[in-house]
Amino acid sequence: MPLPSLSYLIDPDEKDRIRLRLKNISKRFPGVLALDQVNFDLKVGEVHAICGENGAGKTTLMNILSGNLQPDEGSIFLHGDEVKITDPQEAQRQGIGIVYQEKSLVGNLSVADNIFAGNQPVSKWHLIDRRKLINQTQQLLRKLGMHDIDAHGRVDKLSPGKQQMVEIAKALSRDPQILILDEPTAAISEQDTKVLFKIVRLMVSQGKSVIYISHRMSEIFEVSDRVTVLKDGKYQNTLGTKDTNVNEIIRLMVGRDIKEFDYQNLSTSEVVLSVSELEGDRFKNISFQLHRSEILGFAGLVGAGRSEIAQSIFGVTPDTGGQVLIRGKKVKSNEVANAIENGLGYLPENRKEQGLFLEMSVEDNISSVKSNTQTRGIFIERKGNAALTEEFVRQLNIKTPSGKTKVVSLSGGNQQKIVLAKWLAVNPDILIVDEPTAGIDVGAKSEIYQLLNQLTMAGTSIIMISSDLPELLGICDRILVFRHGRITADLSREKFSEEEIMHYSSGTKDMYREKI
Amino acid sequence: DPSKGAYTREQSSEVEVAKPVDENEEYVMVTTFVNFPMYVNHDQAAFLRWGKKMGVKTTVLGPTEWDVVAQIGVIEQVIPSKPAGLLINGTDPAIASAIDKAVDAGIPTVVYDSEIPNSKRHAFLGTDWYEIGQLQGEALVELIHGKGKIAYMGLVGQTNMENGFRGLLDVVKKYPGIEVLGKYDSKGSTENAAKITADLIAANPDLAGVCGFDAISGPGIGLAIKEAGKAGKIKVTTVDWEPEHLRLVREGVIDVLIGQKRELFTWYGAQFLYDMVHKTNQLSADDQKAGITNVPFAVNTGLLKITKDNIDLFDPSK
Amino acid sequence: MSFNSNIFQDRVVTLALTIVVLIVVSSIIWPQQFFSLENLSLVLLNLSIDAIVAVGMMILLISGAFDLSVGSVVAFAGGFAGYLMYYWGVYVPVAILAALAVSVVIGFVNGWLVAKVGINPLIQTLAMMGIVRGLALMVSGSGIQNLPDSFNRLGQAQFLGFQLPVWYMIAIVIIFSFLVARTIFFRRYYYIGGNEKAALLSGIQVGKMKIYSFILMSFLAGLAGIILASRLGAAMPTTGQGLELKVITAVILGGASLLGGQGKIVGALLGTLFMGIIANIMILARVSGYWQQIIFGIILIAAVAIDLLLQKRADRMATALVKMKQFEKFDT
Amino acid sequence: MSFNSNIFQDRVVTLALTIVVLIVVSSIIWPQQFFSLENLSLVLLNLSIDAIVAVGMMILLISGAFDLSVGSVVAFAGGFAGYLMYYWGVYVPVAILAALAVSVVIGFVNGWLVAKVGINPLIQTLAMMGIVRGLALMVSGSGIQNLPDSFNRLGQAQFLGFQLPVWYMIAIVIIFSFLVARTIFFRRYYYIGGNEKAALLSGIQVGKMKIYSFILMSFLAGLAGIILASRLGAAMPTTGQGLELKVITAVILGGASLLGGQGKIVGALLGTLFMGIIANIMILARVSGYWQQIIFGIILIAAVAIDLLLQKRADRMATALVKMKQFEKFDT
Ligand SMILES: Nc1ncnc2c1ncn2[C@@H]1O[C@H](COP(=O)(O)OP(=O)(O)OP(=O)(O)O)[C@@H](O)[C@H]1O
Ligand SMILES: Nc1ncnc2c1ncn2[C@@H]1O[C@H](COP(=O)(O)OP(=O)(O)OP(=O)(O)O)[C@@H](O)[C@H]1O
Ligand SMILES: [Mg+2]
Ligand SMILES: [Mg+2]
Repeated sequence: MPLPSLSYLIDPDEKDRIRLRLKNISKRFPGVLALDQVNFDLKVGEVHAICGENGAGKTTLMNILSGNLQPDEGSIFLHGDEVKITDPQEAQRQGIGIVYQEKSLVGNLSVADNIFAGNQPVSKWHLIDRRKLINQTQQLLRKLGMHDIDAHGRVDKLSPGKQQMVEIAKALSRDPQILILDEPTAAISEQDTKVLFKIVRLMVSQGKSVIYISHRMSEIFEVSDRVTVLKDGKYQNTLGTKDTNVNEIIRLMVGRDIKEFDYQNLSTSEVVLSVSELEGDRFKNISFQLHRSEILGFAGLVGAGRSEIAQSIFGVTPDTGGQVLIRGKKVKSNEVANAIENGLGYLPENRKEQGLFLEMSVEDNISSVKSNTQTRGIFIERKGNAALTEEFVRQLNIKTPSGKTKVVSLSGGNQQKIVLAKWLAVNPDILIVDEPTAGIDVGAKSEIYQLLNQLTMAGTSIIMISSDLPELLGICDRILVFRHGRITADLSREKFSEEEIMHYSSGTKDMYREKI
Repeated sequence: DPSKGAYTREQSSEVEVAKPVDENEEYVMVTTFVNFPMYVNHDQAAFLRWGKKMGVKTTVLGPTEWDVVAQIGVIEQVIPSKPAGLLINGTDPAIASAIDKAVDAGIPTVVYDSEIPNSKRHAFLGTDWYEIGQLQGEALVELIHGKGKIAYMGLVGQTNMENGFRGLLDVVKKYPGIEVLGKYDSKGSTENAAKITADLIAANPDLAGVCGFDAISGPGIGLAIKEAGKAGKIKVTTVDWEPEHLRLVREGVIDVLIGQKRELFTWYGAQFLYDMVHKTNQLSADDQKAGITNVPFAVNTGLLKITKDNIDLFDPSK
Repeated sequence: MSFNSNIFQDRVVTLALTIVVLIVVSSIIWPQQFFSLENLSLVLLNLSIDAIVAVGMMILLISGAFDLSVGSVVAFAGGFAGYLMYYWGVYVPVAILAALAVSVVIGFVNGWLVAKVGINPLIQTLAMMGIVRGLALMVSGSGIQNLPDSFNRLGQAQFLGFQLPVWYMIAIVIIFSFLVARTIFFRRYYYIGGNEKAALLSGIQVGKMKIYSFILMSFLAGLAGIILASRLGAAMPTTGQGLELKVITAVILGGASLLGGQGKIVGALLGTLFMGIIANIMILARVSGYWQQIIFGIILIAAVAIDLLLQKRADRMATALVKMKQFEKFDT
Repeated sequence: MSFNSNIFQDRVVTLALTIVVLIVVSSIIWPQQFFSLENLSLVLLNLSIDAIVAVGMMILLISGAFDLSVGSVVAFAGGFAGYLMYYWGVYVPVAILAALAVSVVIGFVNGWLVAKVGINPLIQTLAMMGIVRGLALMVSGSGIQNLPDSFNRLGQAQFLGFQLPVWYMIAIVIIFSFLVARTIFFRRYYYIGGNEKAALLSGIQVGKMKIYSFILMSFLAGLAGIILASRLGAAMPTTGQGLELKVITAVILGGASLLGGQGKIVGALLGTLFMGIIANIMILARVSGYWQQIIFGIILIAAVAIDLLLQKRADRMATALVKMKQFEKFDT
């Protein structure tokens, strides 16, 4: 695979040529008109961002471009010629590469096999050349700054963040002319985001084009040249990034201004959760306390072990040492049901694998924890569940045709809202949320912060694991920083800043060690 | 009672008028494992031939697997269509209640192959499986001169086979020189029978004889013995005389076949039904009221024994 | 509001429709024979055993598992009850309870080894199929006849024109339809089958629930075996052979998936009913011999293909409807 | 670097180990009977048909599907070739090719209906099982004897102490082990079985690939049927009954999963070998009657349970090792 080299830069005239044009694209699903006469064009050598609320139709548009869906109406032009993108293979042939919003990896295959799925380098007898395969994989991973990913390793042994990087490597392995990134940073850390942007700029400098979808406004303003906004499947406008600002875009997306979240410290001195000397396969010496009504942040780089610690507290993985006390009471390890009974809740980071029942309805999903753990009766409370669903659909602004709709047909952000709702519904005493806002739009995000704040007002304590540092800074009372399975800092609100946290998470500072 | 005989003779002139042949008159055979080649080529072939000769309708029904419960279901579902007569393969004593339903519905019902002792069936034609076992046992004892290791296989748990197994063991246990290695389940599969035999040979290089009780195990036993190069050294007796069995006898792999006269089961079974329907031999003013069946109550069609010496008479193919 | 008019997406509906079409056509072809209470009662009687087992299998398949040992359990439970009554003279209800208890133990062993030790359900239940078949042969030899009359009446007596097993089947289908649709306990199997990991993280005790489902399966198979023995008035060690595949097929026809998370109890009944009606039609049509297997296979494929077509058509109609509605919206 | 020393996580390794243990123990208990070339050759001969079919089933299971019609195809292919040779006097190679061609057509129909129409593989292949069994009975009636000598030699001749079917099996296992490990084409089945959606998104033509796998399956089953017929010197319509379940079990024992995405070709061989050896041992141990099924089942469960235990132990060791390494890292 030819690696792009810096020596080749496109000449400025090329830059205004239209590479791709979508004209009047419409797409319907049972119950929704996902795209309604959408227009879009992509120039040579530009990064074109697409914004819109959850369910606005961004992913659907990309699925049409990558051959997964056929539009009901409208046409696609590549370099001025109308094309039909009949299937993903055709998209690949046309030089369109995509990093999907949803995981598209095969868990039990190796990283190398995934990156070169069906496209492995071969020797002269057309046999797979394992050595070349591994070499090329390592090369690619190095370019992505992922030195620590083992090309032989199984993908399902990687944390979601690393899996996302593998997805990006996979899309790049085919050297696409048009690269589509559908919320690539929802699960990865700041540092990986920087690497990704470096690659995006490199590609653009070589005359390739990138479509970039994200709910993080800062990223859009950092990397894109133009922004197109969708709302309820309808095209709103396309603006030059330099000529606009965050508020204008949000107004186009949501139709109103978003009210800022204002922080309140509600934390009390009562200890509700006390973890001491917790030890597991990939972490050691974990001790901390959580107070009533506190929002405690877990910061750290991908693979720092935060999710695993949370799961260990929740009783998913057997801990190999240490103890967890909830309100002074020791909880049985390795028993989720017991943890929930003790008032614990855990919102997992990987919604499709650990959070959702995709083929079940919105209602069944939202009521799943509540009806299985809190309901004392024998029978399903249909009315109660319907009311509960209605309440959360309204509160979190979940876009769904009805409460009976299968979750699989909802947009990524709306699915995430459902995982959140399922835990909010039980109103746990201690709630651990792992990347709770992954893929959620700006409007809904501030709603969620508001909700979490309301919970703490009612006495709930929250542990928030997030790779979105500004988010942690905005909402937490206190932040623990993790690195390689250890706590490296315990920072109160007065002491934390983006810089401090970066130091502690990258290992240039450590509160608990003398020498670094 | 001699007067009964006289009565019959008197009535004999009226026989033809009793019930004329109606081409819609239907005789239904219900078996299980309906496509099993031995059933198709003997039982069903003879039955269909009989139907053609008599100018009546003949139908063969039954599940395609060995499934006695399904056979019962078919019998029950055929009853409402009121066939002229039912010819039922006596696969298991448990079909008795279904047979009784047919009899209670007034349908002449004949059982063939194995007796269903507790049923109200009008007549039975078939063989005694215990005797099949005995005959195999006697043949084998003679072949191995009353000593050596033997094994036997068939469909374990099936009533007729279990009777056969008993017959064999009752003969063999009189010879202290014979060691019975065990009973094996062929599972109705040639390959399985071959595998068991191959394993038996490997485990017991001095294996003296093998008996097979289902039609399918014969070819399997034969295959394994041939492949082990032990043809003639290990004595084999099996039931049935399908082309494959006959060939193996010719090749000297199988020594003795104990055959049933299956054609007779169904030909005469059908004829019994016909004679009941048409009152061919009336024994009283009203046989049904008198509780009499005007056909033989039970017929043993007897067995046949095929060896290398008489094979040419049974296998015209060469 | 919800978009519920797309009922054709429900396998239960399309299958029920297919069955209705079959019944109407058959009633026209064989007006007397097919559409009589007697025939109906016989068809139902002959599928009652399968349907009772299918109810348990449906629940297992909803949870994403299956059980190949059911046929053997049918044979064993009947044989064991028969053995107790015939050889030991045990009182009928006691013999029945004992046979059910042993069935439950078999289910527990299956469930425990699958859920706690992690043995593949196919291998576990296949091995159990052999073990229990062996036990069935052990207790009932070549079959036990002459069971007590009071026992036989349980399967042979009539009530409102139907033999009792039909009523048992109806009762079990209704009870479990209700329980599965309405209780939290049974609802959990949908969660487990839908996403086992997520179910665990939602506080469902997946291991225990799996054990319960295998126990229920064996219990129902044992019950079916006892009913069958009393219907036949005999315990037969060869019964139930191949039942597992027949029942799994019926249940999948009725809307379950080997992947789990899908299905309704009434689908289990409809699946067996469909297969039972086809068998009945083949008897009425006097289809025999080789053609029986060939035609049965073709009908099965055709029925499923038509079903899929209906679903696709319905899908398209639904989309078209949305389109209309949306345009209405624009016009106002 | 990767942590590859944890070979116990590979079912192929643990199964091979279990087989070695079985062989060693049996050789000690029955020194003369068990460990002879003659015995080995017979054991292999008797599992050759199963193993050839298992290779195809392994590929299907890797892709997440399976095929119940294989037993019928075995019977039909032999019967059809026999029919052509015996009744029409067709030249041997032509008859063989014709039978293989028809097998391929059967596979295509299965694959097409599963992949393109969307019929559930269980229902489709079960229906096909019946259809093809009917066809097999049709062409070969009560079996076709006296096949040409040149045909029979193909299955009966010896080479280096083994009958030819053993060599065919070895060749097929080696060829497909190699192809599946090294070609892009076969590698795709791992993607499809691992995550069908992801495979589709990666540009793999899942539908076509599925059709090919069913075709290959039927081709291998047809080949097995022809080999069996020539070994028997006769085409018998009842061969291959129950083969499907036996083969699927062997393949799952050998490391495949009904969920797909897992397995190696050599696992198919080891699975059949394992089942073959257990059957052999039971005969050596003079296990008879119903005890055979009971003990076979218990051994099967025990073997898998031990295997799982081995894996867990290995897992724990591996984690401990990783941990040591990690903490070393911290300490520096
Ligand atoms: N396969 C499908 N079936 C039915 N409806 C669908 C399907 N895919 C998407 N939709 C609907 O189409 C609309 C647009 O979804 P899409 O995934 O494109 O949103 P999005 O803009 O990517 O949102 P997000 O930011 O949450 O990812 C949503 O209302 C969604 O429910
Ligand atoms: N080597 C591994 N083997 C198996 N699972 C792993 C491995 N590394 C990580 N995981 C899994 O990935 C998930 C997240 O990993 P971890 O806790 O290490 O990361 P994190 O700090 O939460 O970072 P992030 O989720 O942002 O990537 C956990 O569920 C963990 O079990
Ligand atoms: Mg999206
Ligand atoms: Mg994490």
